[in-house]
This record gives sequence, structure tokens and C-alpha cells, in this order.
Amino acid sequence: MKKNEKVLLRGSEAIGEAALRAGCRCYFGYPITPQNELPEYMARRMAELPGTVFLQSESELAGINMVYGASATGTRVMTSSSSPGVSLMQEGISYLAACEFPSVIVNIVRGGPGLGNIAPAQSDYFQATRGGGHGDYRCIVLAPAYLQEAVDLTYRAFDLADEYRIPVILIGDGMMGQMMEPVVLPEFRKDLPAKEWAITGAGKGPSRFVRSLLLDVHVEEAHNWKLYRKYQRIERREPQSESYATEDADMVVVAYGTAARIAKGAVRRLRDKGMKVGLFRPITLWPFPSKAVARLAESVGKFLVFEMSMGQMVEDVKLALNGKAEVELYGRPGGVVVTPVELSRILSRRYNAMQHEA
Amino acid sequence: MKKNEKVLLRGSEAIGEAALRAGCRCYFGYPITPQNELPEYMARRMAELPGTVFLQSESELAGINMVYGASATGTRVMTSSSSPGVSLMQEGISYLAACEFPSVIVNIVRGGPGLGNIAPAQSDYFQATRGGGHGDYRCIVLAPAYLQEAVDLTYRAFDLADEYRIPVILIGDGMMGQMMEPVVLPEFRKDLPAKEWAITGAGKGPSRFVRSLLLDVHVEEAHNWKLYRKYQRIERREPQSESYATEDADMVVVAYGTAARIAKGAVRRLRDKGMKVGLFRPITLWPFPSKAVARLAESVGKFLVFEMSMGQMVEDVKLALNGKAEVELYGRPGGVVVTPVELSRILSRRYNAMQHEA
Amino acid sequence: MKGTILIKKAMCKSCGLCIEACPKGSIFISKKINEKSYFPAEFDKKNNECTGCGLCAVMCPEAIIEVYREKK
Amino acid sequence: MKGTILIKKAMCKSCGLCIEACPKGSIFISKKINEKSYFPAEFDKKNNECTGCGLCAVMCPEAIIEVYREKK
Amino acid sequence: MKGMKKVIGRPKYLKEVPNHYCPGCGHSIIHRLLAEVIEELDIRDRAICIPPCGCAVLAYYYIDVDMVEAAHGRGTAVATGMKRCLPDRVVFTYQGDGDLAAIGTAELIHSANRGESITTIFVNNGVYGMTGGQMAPTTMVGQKTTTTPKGRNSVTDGPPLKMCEFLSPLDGTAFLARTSVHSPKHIQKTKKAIRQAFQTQMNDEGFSMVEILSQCPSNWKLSSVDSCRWIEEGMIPQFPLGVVKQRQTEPS
Amino acid sequence: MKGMKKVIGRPKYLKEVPNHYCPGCGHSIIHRLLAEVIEELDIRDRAICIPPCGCAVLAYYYIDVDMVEAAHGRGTAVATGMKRCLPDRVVFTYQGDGDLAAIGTAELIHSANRGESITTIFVNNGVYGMTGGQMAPTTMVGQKTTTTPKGRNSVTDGPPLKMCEFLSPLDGTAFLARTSVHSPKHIQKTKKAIRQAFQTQMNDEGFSMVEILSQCPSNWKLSSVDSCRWIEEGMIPQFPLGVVKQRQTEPS
Amino acid sequence: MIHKAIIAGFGGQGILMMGVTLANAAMREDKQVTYLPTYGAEVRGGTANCTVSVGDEEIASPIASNPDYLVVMNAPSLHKFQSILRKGGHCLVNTSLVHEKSIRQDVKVYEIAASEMAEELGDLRAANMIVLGSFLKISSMVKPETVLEIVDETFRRKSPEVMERNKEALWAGYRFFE
Amino acid sequence: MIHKAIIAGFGGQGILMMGVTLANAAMREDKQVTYLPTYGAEVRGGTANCTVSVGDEEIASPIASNPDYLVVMNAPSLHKFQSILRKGGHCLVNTSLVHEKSIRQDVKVYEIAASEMAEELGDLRAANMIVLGSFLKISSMVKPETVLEIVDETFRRKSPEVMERNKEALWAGYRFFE
Ligand SMILES: Cc1ncc(C[n+]2csc(CCOP(=O)(O)OP(=O)(O)O)c2C)c(N)n1
Ligand SMILES: Cc1ncc(C[n+]2csc(CCOP(=O)(O)OP(=O)(O)O)c2C)c(N)n1
Ligand code: SF4
Ligand code: SF4
Ligand code: SF4
Ligand code: SF4
Ligand code: SF4
Ligand code: SF4
Ligand SMILES: [Mg+2]
Ligand SMILES: [Mg+2]
Repeated sequence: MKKNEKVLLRGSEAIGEAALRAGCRCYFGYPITPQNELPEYMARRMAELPGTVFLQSESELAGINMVYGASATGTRVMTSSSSPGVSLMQEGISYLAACEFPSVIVNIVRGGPGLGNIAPAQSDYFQATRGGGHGDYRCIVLAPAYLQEAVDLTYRAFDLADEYRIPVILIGDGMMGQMMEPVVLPEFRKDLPAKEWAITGAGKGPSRFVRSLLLDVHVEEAHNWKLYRKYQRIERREPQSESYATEDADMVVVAYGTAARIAKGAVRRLRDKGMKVGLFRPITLWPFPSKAVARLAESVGKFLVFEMSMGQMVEDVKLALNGKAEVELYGRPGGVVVTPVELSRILSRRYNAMQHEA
Repeated sequence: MKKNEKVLLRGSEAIGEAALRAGCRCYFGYPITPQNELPEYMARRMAELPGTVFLQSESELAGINMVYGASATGTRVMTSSSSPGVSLMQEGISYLAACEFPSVIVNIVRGGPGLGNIAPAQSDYFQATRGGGHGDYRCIVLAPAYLQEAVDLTYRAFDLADEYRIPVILIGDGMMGQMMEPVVLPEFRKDLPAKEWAITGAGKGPSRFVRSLLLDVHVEEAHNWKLYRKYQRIERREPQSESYATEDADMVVVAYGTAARIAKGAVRRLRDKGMKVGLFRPITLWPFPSKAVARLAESVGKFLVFEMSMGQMVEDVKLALNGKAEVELYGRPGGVVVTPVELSRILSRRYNAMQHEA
Repeated sequence: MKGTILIKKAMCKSCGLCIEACPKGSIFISKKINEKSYFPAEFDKKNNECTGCGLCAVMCPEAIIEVYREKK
Repeated sequence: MKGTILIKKAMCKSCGLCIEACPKGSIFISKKINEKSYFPAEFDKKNNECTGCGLCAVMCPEAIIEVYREKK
Repeated sequence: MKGMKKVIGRPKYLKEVPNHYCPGCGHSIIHRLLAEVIEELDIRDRAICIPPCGCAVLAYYYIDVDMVEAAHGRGTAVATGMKRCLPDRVVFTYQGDGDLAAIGTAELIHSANRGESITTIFVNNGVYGMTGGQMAPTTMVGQKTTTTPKGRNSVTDGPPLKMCEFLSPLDGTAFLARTSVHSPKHIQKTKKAIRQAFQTQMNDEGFSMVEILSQCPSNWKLSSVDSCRWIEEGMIPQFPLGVVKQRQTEPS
Repeated sequence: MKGMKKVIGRPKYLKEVPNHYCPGCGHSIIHRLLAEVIEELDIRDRAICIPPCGCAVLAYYYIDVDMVEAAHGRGTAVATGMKRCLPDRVVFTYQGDGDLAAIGTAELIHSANRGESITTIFVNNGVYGMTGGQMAPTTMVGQKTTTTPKGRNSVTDGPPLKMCEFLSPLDGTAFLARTSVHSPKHIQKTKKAIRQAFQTQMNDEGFSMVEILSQCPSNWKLSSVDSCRWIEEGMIPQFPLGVVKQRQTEPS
Repeated sequence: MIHKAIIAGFGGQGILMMGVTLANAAMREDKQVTYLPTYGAEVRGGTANCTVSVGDEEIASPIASNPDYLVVMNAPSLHKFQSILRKGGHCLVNTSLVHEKSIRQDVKVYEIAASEMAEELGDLRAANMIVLGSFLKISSMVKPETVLEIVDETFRRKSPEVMERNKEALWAGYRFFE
Repeated sequence: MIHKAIIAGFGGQGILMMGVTLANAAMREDKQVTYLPTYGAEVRGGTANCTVSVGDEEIASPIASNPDYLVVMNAPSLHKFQSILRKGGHCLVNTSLVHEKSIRQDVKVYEIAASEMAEELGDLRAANMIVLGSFLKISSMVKPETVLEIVDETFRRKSPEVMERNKEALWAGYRFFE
């Protein structure tokens, strides 16, 4: 593959390849549709790459704890799964967050709750952004909408994880995982900086330990506030979003991932018809780009949140706007993927209703 | 024990006894501090009560799935755990919600994330109210502040679970679990209505099944909306809260569970000093008593949310108020229990600052 | 003829296990595709050797073979 | 005397396992409580039978017994 | 048919619908056997099946008994919950090798050790069928799967687990047998084993399990006929057939 | 001491601090043995311990090697992750019977089956010590615990699990031994077994485990001395001591 | 403008290969392109299909709910997809396996007995390449030369013979509608 | 008014029993009451303590950060808790096991050699009842009669002898500060 050459890749493979190029040296995971192509890709590729570890764990529970062990040694490590499997990881993720072990977790979300189905869905938003595990903690949550972005964010995820010593969740869905798009792959990372906190045997120095048991409430509180300050730092520095056709918009659609692609298609159609509709697309779900969306509220009176769920991100939009603009939800749970045409119809109805009121 | 007689009971035992009286016939659980007294109580009591099942499961994961099986037969069933153990149940809870299997889950929350400590904490609020598992679903979440209330809500939890076919989470903390207060126990439930949806063998009729796999996205979507309508019904009917000294208040503290007790003590002190401070105490965390708190905002300009966490319920308060009043957080994570005196100091400072501004 | 079989061709998936199982070679794959786009197994009426042993039916994953034997 | 032991009494938890282990009865429970509120084990200097066999130290959960033997 | 008597037909409790299994798949054979045994033991009214996450997830469409779907691997925990509430029902789980021997290991072992009076129908096809042919705990050494592109390596992946033998030291297990469905003869033996397992449960003797070697032509990338051959030649040497354990209990 | 030579003292890698264990607790003895073996094998620089959720959760305060705390039951999964990244380190888990044989069953079995080159120090005290004495998978039949007020009932709770024997059929296991720390003699044998287990790992022979019967006077509600007696008389008949498996591998 | 095509048939017919080839060609021509297969249903079925979208602007949804082109390689696929083909859309049918006629009058139908043609060419498996060739003719999503390039690169390493046969098949299909 | 007492000592001294008895008596007198033990630390320690709050209004926090009473049954407990006793509060000390003096001058200290007294009564384990009796005297959280009632009910079923001995101990402690 030549440098900067475009290649046509499947989403799951693009993510896998980007991870390897970012220096991911360990993959642990358990099969679950619709993300099996990712472990399968890792199995194939890591068999060729010296110094890498691919291990199919006996469960997601074991997998996330292997991630924990590998991360403890300072190794860049990844796991991937889909909704039910990620639910099984919640305890482990809470431990990763508590011990500040960097790690990258890919969730190719499927319809739920329960076994649900394997269609694209966005109903794990709460779990990802609020922490489905116990205790006060956060994970950085990245939601690419395009495969190039999936590549770039995967690559970045490992840096973010290391920089902030935090679990990073990359969220996608079966459509993202299965589709192919042209992408340009980044270079292989070399010379990753050593992690002086890593547990690798005491050597000649004093022995060290990492734990999350902090029996003294004041020590635990101090640890919580330390994490909190880190989270605030991330909230200041790392929010990312895309605004499309929002400059003169009267109404803005808020959507991420697959839903955002569809929404962009719909917005384009409406613009063609002269309707002043724009799109706001959070790229980081946590930290949520609250400021950016609040800024839009200075000129936009109505926000329509389009989610492939019964409404989860809508809470973050409302929290960001705090009553400054009207927020409505258009939610489609269960794996239904509406078309840009359908969505544009919905949007234009709401747009017209709004114009009518005004 | 005579009818209506007050007895001094430990929190965990009060919950256990109330459950048995509510018709709970099955308990599955795994030890974890600070809730061990509950399974231990169940072990003792159920050894005496014919027709009951106590089983120490090999893990919380197994436990919640035993609950699932028992609930499927129409039996009233309970499990209990504390934060890390409840994280392990997230997949199972998502399945319970999806299959609409009634069940009661007690979470005696401890400090976190990770192993944390066993001190009182409220940092599993997100997990309980937003669903730490995957997919769009909700659990009813009850948060008693007094042992009598713990008894009453436990008793009610089984009815709610059956009425709405939903998992109900009773949330407390180690202080609630360990302390003793006088309580009056309710009568033993007799003649619980049969559940015609229960899976008990086909008998002479057609065979039936319960599942959450709904491969057809439209069927899954319909199921999601069906659940959604149920959730809306619950949101309309079931919010519960207590308002204390709010009639003429300029500032209202919002707190639940243990924190609310402390807050009430603090509010009383401030009232003694002539400050117009009140308390709003959500009893149901989901459905959150949004209307009730929003109604207060008609006369109250400032809400101070006091949580034993870095701030989770504060989001629900903000969502309920939607910018109509100022919302501030006073969060104490890690298991620290402030005293009413300390809290009253904090409150009075904020109260004075507010008066000053006005 | 001691035995005969009936194959519900519409549900046949052409796995061929009945053919492998039949000791008499009384089954073959039809040239006519069924609704499910499989070429179903077919009883060879001309072969006339079927004993009604039932091995084909025991093997058939789809449980679509009925076996008949001459009444005695 | 062929052996002797040193017990770090401040860290003793009075479990008594050293006493049970000593074949010579050279250890007893002291009447004086330690800082941790335990009555620590004490070497019976008068008993004089200690062989320095080390069984007490091997047994002691707190690893607070040092065993000494006469230099040969 | 004139002058003819029907000697074999579709069993009563196998619903008259096409199934979703691949051509030649062992699951469909096993479904039929279950329907037959349920009919013969006359327990359709009180049998409860717990289908797995796995290719057999839709078993409720095919076998005419009450069913409750379990989360992946949790079949025996769900069965425990049900059986403890309904001790007079015949409760059985239906589980694949991924479901039972990987993610469900702990639940299986503890249910078996407790001697739960349940039956497990364990379909060992050496791969994760439903998810597209990844390595299972029972995959043979050297076998290529989508996650072992160079073949299962016993050093990094471990050797295949022999679940019947593994469970047999547990006191709670009363009947453990391994059979196969790759030929009519073995199919009949499998049926017998299933019947014995159910009978074990009905006699309240303890935990019973039938491990069934089952063809997965799609993921083995073999024809149906070659799949049967692979069971005979590849799998049986590793997974010997027969009753692995049958506890003799005094008649009560 | 004049004219005297110190023949036994506190081992170098057992930190000079009081521990939190109850008087007479076996954990403290086992800690000391670990410190001694680590010193004798001279592996303090490259040993990594994974302490459990259990009474030994604070092991990092006592034993002077690098440590990473594991979630309850997940020790061997964490160890797998670490060892795969650092193949030349000596990685060992320290686990109680609840941790290892209940919630951690699946991780243990699969790590053992894969033959992970790790060592597990398995402290079998027949109860959940840390949480206050509930039934563990290794609790004896009839033994009263806080969750078996009438004694463990083998019918409803199953009999105790014998983990060494249970793991021994797995190819991945190279060294399995059961020992005890209730007397000086047994303590010495335990030390030897721990050394052998570490050596097994250092020779890369596969998974190694030492199961140690260990007294929990607090939860057994016995004196320290009576606890030792209970191990001898109550536990050893059920859990026979000795090397259960020692794989002979060719020198490589 | 964005054009969308759905290609559908049996599992073993090389359906996905056709789609990927098309998508690769579009990429080579620096067009915007997405390719989306139906994916690994947790439950198996006999059919396979994929959607290729090609255009000169960002492609919103990779799904085609109203495709411009439909390529059907077997009968069930015709039943499944014909109703969503856009009015005036193009339907390319492999008549070797599809005997029914399309019931719609408002679409253009192209018929080719690809399996027979492939048999003639001496490789039944080349039917997909024949149909792909035809598709290149009746659509204009990508240039046939680019597809040839891709086919060349895809197969050269594997087997120059197979490459040649595929190219031949491609041209045969292309020419069929000339 | 709400009064709070902390009772602290070793694990085996019957500390929690004292607290529960007190709480039961308060309930019997229809007072508001909470009882809170230190709870099952995941890591064991040798000490036990509990807090009893009694009053005529709803008790906010069952914790006592500034108790009115402190009952210390061993030395570590004195060290641990004396600093939080409220100014002017009451400190009841079992001098059999606590040899140091309280370092605070702003509290009232009551001393009783309960273990020795118990030994005299013939039951070392009754020391806690002696101290409880003294506490009833120096506080006025509940009436001694109510406590007697509770003790009566608690022990009657178990053993009338133990009941009697406990009652005796209770009175002995009560009378000690008369
Ligand atoms: C928690 C969880 N993880 C993963 C899956 C995905 N999954 C479904 S079935 C299955 C395994 C299927 O293999 P097996 O149990 O051997 O059954 P088979 O299909 O081979 O009959 C997996 C991994 C899931 N549904 N839930
Ligand atoms: C997920 C989870 N469940 C439960 C616990 C509580 N817990 C801590 S240690 C422990 C068991 C202790 O028993 P054992 O493993 O036998 O160790 P011991 O204390 O006896 O040495 C339990 C259940 C936990 N920390 N995490
Ligand atoms: S019944 Fe026997 S002989 Fe007849 S077709 Fe079937 S297998 Fe052949
Ligand atoms: S065995 Fe059954 S499904 Fe297979 S070919 Fe024969 S009849 Fe058809
Ligand atoms: S060294 Fe031996 S003889 Fe000396 S005190 Fe210790 S056990 Fe007794
Ligand atoms: S064995 Fe050690 S801790 Fe126990 S009594 Fe003897 S010296 Fe003290
Ligand atoms: S994938 Fe395998 S196990 Fe699943 S249905 Fe197909 S052949 Fe059967
Ligand atoms: S509870 Fe038992 S295992 Fe834990 S420290 Fe005490 S004696 Fe040891
Ligand atoms: Mg399988
Ligand atoms: Mg233990």
C-alpha cells in the first residue's frame, strides 16, 4: 500500500487496521454479530505482525479483564463487541476507569434491549456516556460517521486513552462496520513513549501497585475529585463536532454516526427546497460538544434531535441548551434505518409547523 | 409479632422481611459488602418458610439469570447486591426489561468506581435510572430514606414489578442497610393473582415462548414503542416525592436517600435560623418527579442538588427545570457522609450569596 | 416393492444426506428446483428396491420424509 | 541453651500458634497487653530448653519470631 | 397410500414449518429427536425448553413446548431459576459449544455441581455457528476457523475441552453421554441418550447432559455428506462417544 | 545476640508492617512463604502479583513485588493479559475460594486450559472470609456458614468442589498441588509446592496452581489452634493433600 | 448526482464480489462511493445482496431504499427488490435462474441468460462477471476500463488464467447489450 | 431534642448489644430512635462501635459527628472518639481496660472498673451490662425500667439465669453513680 493511497475498506477492517497502525499490540475479544469481522481481521493480521497478541477470550467478561491486565503493563490494547457483550463489560470498564488504565473499546451497537437484533441502533448512548458501570466515572466516547473518520478516530483513540489514562469507547453500528468506503490509512506508529506508571515488575526499584480499593472515604473522595478534574479537562479540550449548513439555519438537526449521515442527506434535500435547515453532528459523545450546540442556540430557535433510539442524546442537547431553544426528538428505535427521503419529509413537516407558529 | 407492632429492625433485614411479606418466594444472590445481612437474613428466614427458595448463586451474573428464570415462571423473586455486583448484572437486567419479567433488585450502593469502598454513596444513579445495560429500557428506581419507607417501598416494589412487568431497583446504601429504626411491618400477602403470561409448561394449550430476539427491525421497533408507552404510563402515574418546608422557600435542596436525611437535618437548622430553605426529596428516581420539582420552580429561584456523588441526579433536576431556575450542585463522592451541621453551613453560605445577589 | 417414501419436496434443502443414507440407492437429486431454490431429493420410483427401512427419514434433517411399508 | 527466640511483641496477635508449635514449651502468653490490645506471646527465658528448632517461627502468621542458634 | 402403512413421519411436536438451518445442519436432526422423545415420554405439557443464543435461538418456532430464551451462556442459570420454582416440570437447556463451554462455563459447572435436576442438550459442532464460524472451546487442534486462520494452536488457544469427561467427577452429575448425529445409527443412539437424560431428571437423580457431535456444513465449509465424514474421522477420535457417566441410584 | 546466629527471621520481601489479618489467619503465613520463595528464586525484580477481592486484597501492603488488583474472580484473566504482554515476567494470582471457584470459575478453567504460563496461589479456607463467612464452593457439607444456617446441604447447595482434581484433566495444567498451612511441617511443604509452581512457570511448562488449605478462625468461630485441628480432621479428609499433577516435559 | 444499485442473488454467486469490484472502480475514478452488503444475519438465509452507491457528492446513506439499478441473479431476489426500484429504473435480470417476468411496467428490464453464456465460456462461475459487464453497459456508474483494471489487479496475483476468463466474461456481458 | 451516644470497644465486648438494647428501649418509650453500627469493613479490625440517637423529633442523620455521650470500653476507642465528643459532653470509661486519662478537660468523665465488677458478679461478660446501667444513670436517654423490660424479653427465652445476672449487672452499674 502506498502512502496516502486510498483503499476501499470495510468499516470493521478499517478500524482494525487503524488500531494496529496506532500501536495496538493486543486484542482480546469474543464473537458477536455485527462486529465479527473486526476480531477476524485482527486474528488474520496479528498472525503476521510480530510482537502482537490476538486472543479470543472465553467471554466478554474475561476479555475486558484481559484488556485490564494488558493495559496495566503499558501495552496499547483493544477489545470490541456489540451491545449485550458491552453490558457484560460494565464492571470491568468501571475498574479500568478507576485504575486509569488506557484502553480502547469498540461497541458496534445493535438493536436492544435484550438479545434484540443486529440492525444499526444508537440505544447504548446512555451506557457509553453515563457509565453503565458503578461509580462516578466517564469514558471518552467517539462516534464516527464516515469510514475515514472511523480510521482517524480509532487512531486518535489510542492517543487519547494514553494521554488521559482513560477508557475510550468508539461507537458505531452494523452499517458502519459492514460498509466499505475509500479511506487513507495513517502511518504505523513507532516509538510510543514509555509509561512510567505501568506495572512491569519492580526491577531494582521499589515495588508498586495499582488498585481501586480505597477504604478511607477521604482517600476515595480525593481520588474521585482527581478523576473529576481530569474529566473537566477533557470536557474543556476534547469536544468535537461538525456543523453543516447551520450559519443561517432556523432549525438544526442534531444527530451522530449513521443517523447523522442520513440527516445530512435529508438536510441537503431541504436546502435544495430552500428550507433553512442545518445539521449539528457531535463527534465526541462524551465530552458532549455542549458549548458548540449552545452557541448555535444564539441564532437557532429549534433543535430536532434524530436518534436511532427512543431518545438518549436528546438529554445532552437539552442539558446543553438549558431551555434556550426548543428541543424536539425524532427517535427510531429497534434497528430501523430511515432514509434521507423519509427523514426529509419529517423534517420539512416540523420546519413548516415552526414557520407557521412564528 | 403483633399486627401493627413497631419492631426495631436493621435496614437489610427490614427489606428482606418486607419482601417475604410481599410474596417474594425466591431469592438468589451473591455476597458483597455492605449488603451481606440481606442474603443472610433470607437464608435464615427462608429455611423456615415452606415453599421458598434461597440459593446463593455462584456470581451476580448467575444470580440475575436465575432471577430471570424464576420470574419467567411467574414467581415473585428478588436479588440484592452492591455496586460492582450490580454492574455484572447489567446484561441480565436489559434482558429482564426486554422480556418484561417482573423482578426486584436491591442495590446497596458503595463508593466507586472499581472496587472503591463500602461507605454510603449515590454514584450508581445513572446506572439505575438510565439503564447501565444496552438498549432502550428503564427500570423503576425507588430510593427510601427511612427504614419504614424501605419496608413500604420494598412491599410496593413487588406490586409495581408485577403491574408493569418491569424490573424494579431499590436503591440504598450501607448506612440504610446497617442502621436500625423502628418499623411496622405489613401483612403477609396471600393469593397473589396468577400471571397468564408466565411460562410454566404448555399443559393442554398451545405452547408459548418469551424472547427478546426480534430480528425484524419493525417488530423490534414496535416492541420498543410498546415498552416506551409503558414507560410513559409509569412516568405519568408513579412519580413520588416529598416536599419539606418548600411553601415559602427561596432555595430548595434536592436530595434523596441518606443524603436527604442529612439535608432535612440541615434544612431544619437553617429554618431555625430563619432562612427560607426547603427540601425536595425524590422517592422514585425513575420516574423522576419532574413535574413536582418544576412546580416548585414557579416560586423558587434556586435549587441546590446535594448528592453523594460527583453529580448525577443533578442532570434530572436540570432537565426537569429546563432553565427555569438556577441549579447548583454540591457533590460529595467517595463515601464521605457529611453531617447536617456541615451541610447547613454550605447551604447557608449559598443561601446568603443568593440573597446578596438578589 | 416392500416400501416407499414420500418427500415433501417444497421443504427439501438438497443436503443429500438421505441419498447417502439409503442402502438401496432409491433416492436421487431432482433436476427441478423447488420454491426455495433448492434441487430437492426425489424418490426413485423406478428403482423399486425400497425396503421401507427408514434410514433416509431418520437421517433427514428437515424431517420431511415419510416412510411407508406394505401392510402385512 | 542451644537456641533462643526473639518475639516482636508489639506485632503479636496472641493467636497462640507458636505455643502449640513449640515442642519444648518455651513460649507462653504474656499477662501484659500490647499496643494493639493483644496479650502477646513471650519466650520463656527460664525454661531454657529451646533448641532453636524454628518451628515457632515457621508457624507464626505474623512472621515476628526470630530464631537464634548457638554458633558452632 | 394404498396397501401401505406409514411407519415414519414427522413427529407430532415438531411444528410443520420450514426451519432456518443450513442444509444438512445437525441442529434440525436434534430438534426432531427432542420432539420424538417428548412425545414418547408424553411430557409436552410440562416440558420447558431454554434455547440459547446460537443457531438454535429460534427453537421455539420448531419444537412445540414452552420456551424461555436465555442470554448467551446463561441457560443453566435460567433453568435453575425455573426448576427451583417448578420442581415437577421437565426443564432442559439447549446449548451450543460456545454458549455452554465458553461464556457459560461457570453457570454450567455450578449447576452441574449442585445437581440441579435439569437436562442440558449440548450441541457440539466445534465452532460458533451463528456468528459465522469462529473458534469454539471444542474446535479441534489445527482446525481453521475465522479466528484461527492458521488453525487452532494448542499452545496459544489451548486444546479442545471435553465437557462430558470434565463434568463427570462432579457429584451432582447423574447422566452424561456423548453421541453424534452423523448417521442413522448414531441418530438413534442420540435419541436414546436424550430419553435417558430426561428420565434421569424425571427420577430426580441430578444433572443430566447429552453432548451431541453435530455437523455444521456451512462453517466447516464442507458438504453435508463430507461433514458427516468429518465427524466420524476427525471428531470422534477426539470426542469418544458413549455414556460417560450414569449414576446408579437406589430406586426410591 | 552474642554467640548466637540468626537462623530464621522475617523474610526480606515481607514488608515490615503489621497486617490486617485476624489472629491466626492462614493468609499471613502464605504471604510469608511467598516472600521467602521470591527471595530464594531471586525473582523480586520480575514477579508480578495479582491480588484478589477477598481478605488478601491488601496484599500489596505486605509483599514487596509489583501488584495489580483484579476485580473479584478475574485474576487469571488479568494475569493472562499481563503475561501475554510480558512473557518473561513471573506472573501469579492470589485468590480465595470464592474468588477462584465461584465467580471466577470460567476464567480459571479457560486460563488453565490454555496453559497460560501463570501461577495461581489458591487459598482455600472454605468460606468467604472478607464478606463475613458465607458459604464458599469449598465449604464442607454440613458446615454452618452465614448463608447455610443449617449447614451446607449437598442436595440444594451441591458438595464442595475439589479444584485441583477438577483441573487436572486439562492439558494446559502442568503443576497442581494441594497443601496446608496448619502446622510447621505442612507449611514447609506448602513452601516447596509454591517454589515448584513458580519453577513450572519459569520453565514455561504451563499453568500451575497451589491450593492451600488455610485457617479462618474468625469465620469458623474457632480459636487459632482449633482451626488448625479442623483443617487436619475436617478438611484434609475431603481435600487430600499432595501433588495432584506434575507434567513431565522434555527439557527444551 | 448519486446513483445506487442493488445486486442480489444466492450466497455462492459472487454477488458481493461484483459489488466490491464496482466500488473499487468508482474509487479509482475518484468518485464518492459506498458499498454495503446485507450482513451476517445471526440467522442464516440463502440470499446475499449488496448496495453500491456512486456519485460526485458525499453519500449520505449507503442504503438504497429507492435504487436506480437492480441486478437480480435469482428469483427470490426479484420478488424481494423489484418493488423498491425507482420508477424508470433499470432492472437487469439473469434469466438463466429467473423465469418469471418483472410485474412492473414502469421500469426498464434487461434480460441476459448469464449462466448459459458462462457455460459456453467454459466457467459457470463467471456468470457474475457477465452480468457485471452488462451492468456496465446499461448503467454508467463507472467506466468498463476501470473495472477491467480492477479485475486485472484482483486476479493477476491469483491466476492469470482466471483473470483472462473473467475479463472475457465481462466483455461478453458488456457487448450483449450493445 | 436529639441525643446521641457512641459506644465503642472490642469486637467481643457486647458493644453492639448495648446499643441495640438502648435503641429498643427508646422505641418502647415511643421516642424517635436510630441505631447505627460500624459495619462489616471489607477488612477486619478488632474494634466495634455503634451510635444510638434518641429524641423527640425525626432523626436526620444516624451518624454522630458530635455526640453527647461517649462510652469507651477499651483504650483504642478512647483515642479514636474522644476528640469528637461535644464540649460539655459525657464520657463514660471502663477503667478496667482504659488506663489512660482523657486528655480533654471540657467534658465530664465517669469512670467505672466494669470488668472487675463483673468478675465479682461472677460473669466477666456482664461488664457491658454494668456499663449500660451506669450509662442509664448519667444520661437520661431512656428509663432504666424500660431497659430492664427489654433485657427481660431478650434473655428470658434463652436462659432465665442469664437474664437475672444481666439485670443484676445493670442495676449494679446504675447504682455505682448514685
Ligand atoms: C453476551 C453475548 N456475547 C456474544 C453473543 C453473540 N453470540 C450469539 S450466538 C454465539 C455463539 C454461537 O456458538 P455456539 O454456542 O457454539 O452455537 P452454534 O451456533 O454453534 O449452535 C455468540 C458468540 C451474544 N448473543 N451475547
Ligand atoms: C463483583 C463482586 N462481587 C462480590 C464482591 C464482594 N466480595 C469481596 S471478597 C469476596 C469473597 C471473599 O471470599 P474468598 O474469595 O474465599 O476470599 P477470602 O476472603 O476467604 O480469602 C466477595 C464476595 C466483590 N468485591 N465484587
Ligand atoms: S426407506 Fe430405506 S430403502 Fe427406502 S428410500 Fe429410505 S433409506 Fe432407501
Ligand atoms: S435429507 Fe431431507 S433435506 Fe436432505 S436432501 Fe434428503 S429429503 Fe432433502
Ligand atoms: S525455636 Fe523451637 S524450641 Fe525454641 S521456642 Fe521456637 S519452637 Fe520452641
Ligand atoms: S504465633 Fe506469632 S502472632 Fe501468634 S502468638 Fe505466637 S508470636 Fe504471637
Ligand atoms: S451455521 Fe452451522 S450450526 Fe448454524 S445452522 Fe448453519 S450448519 Fe447449522
Ligand atoms: S476473616 Fe478469615 S481469612 Fe479473613 S483475615 Fe480473618 S481469619 Fe483470615
Ligand atoms: Mg457451536
Ligand atoms: Mg475464602
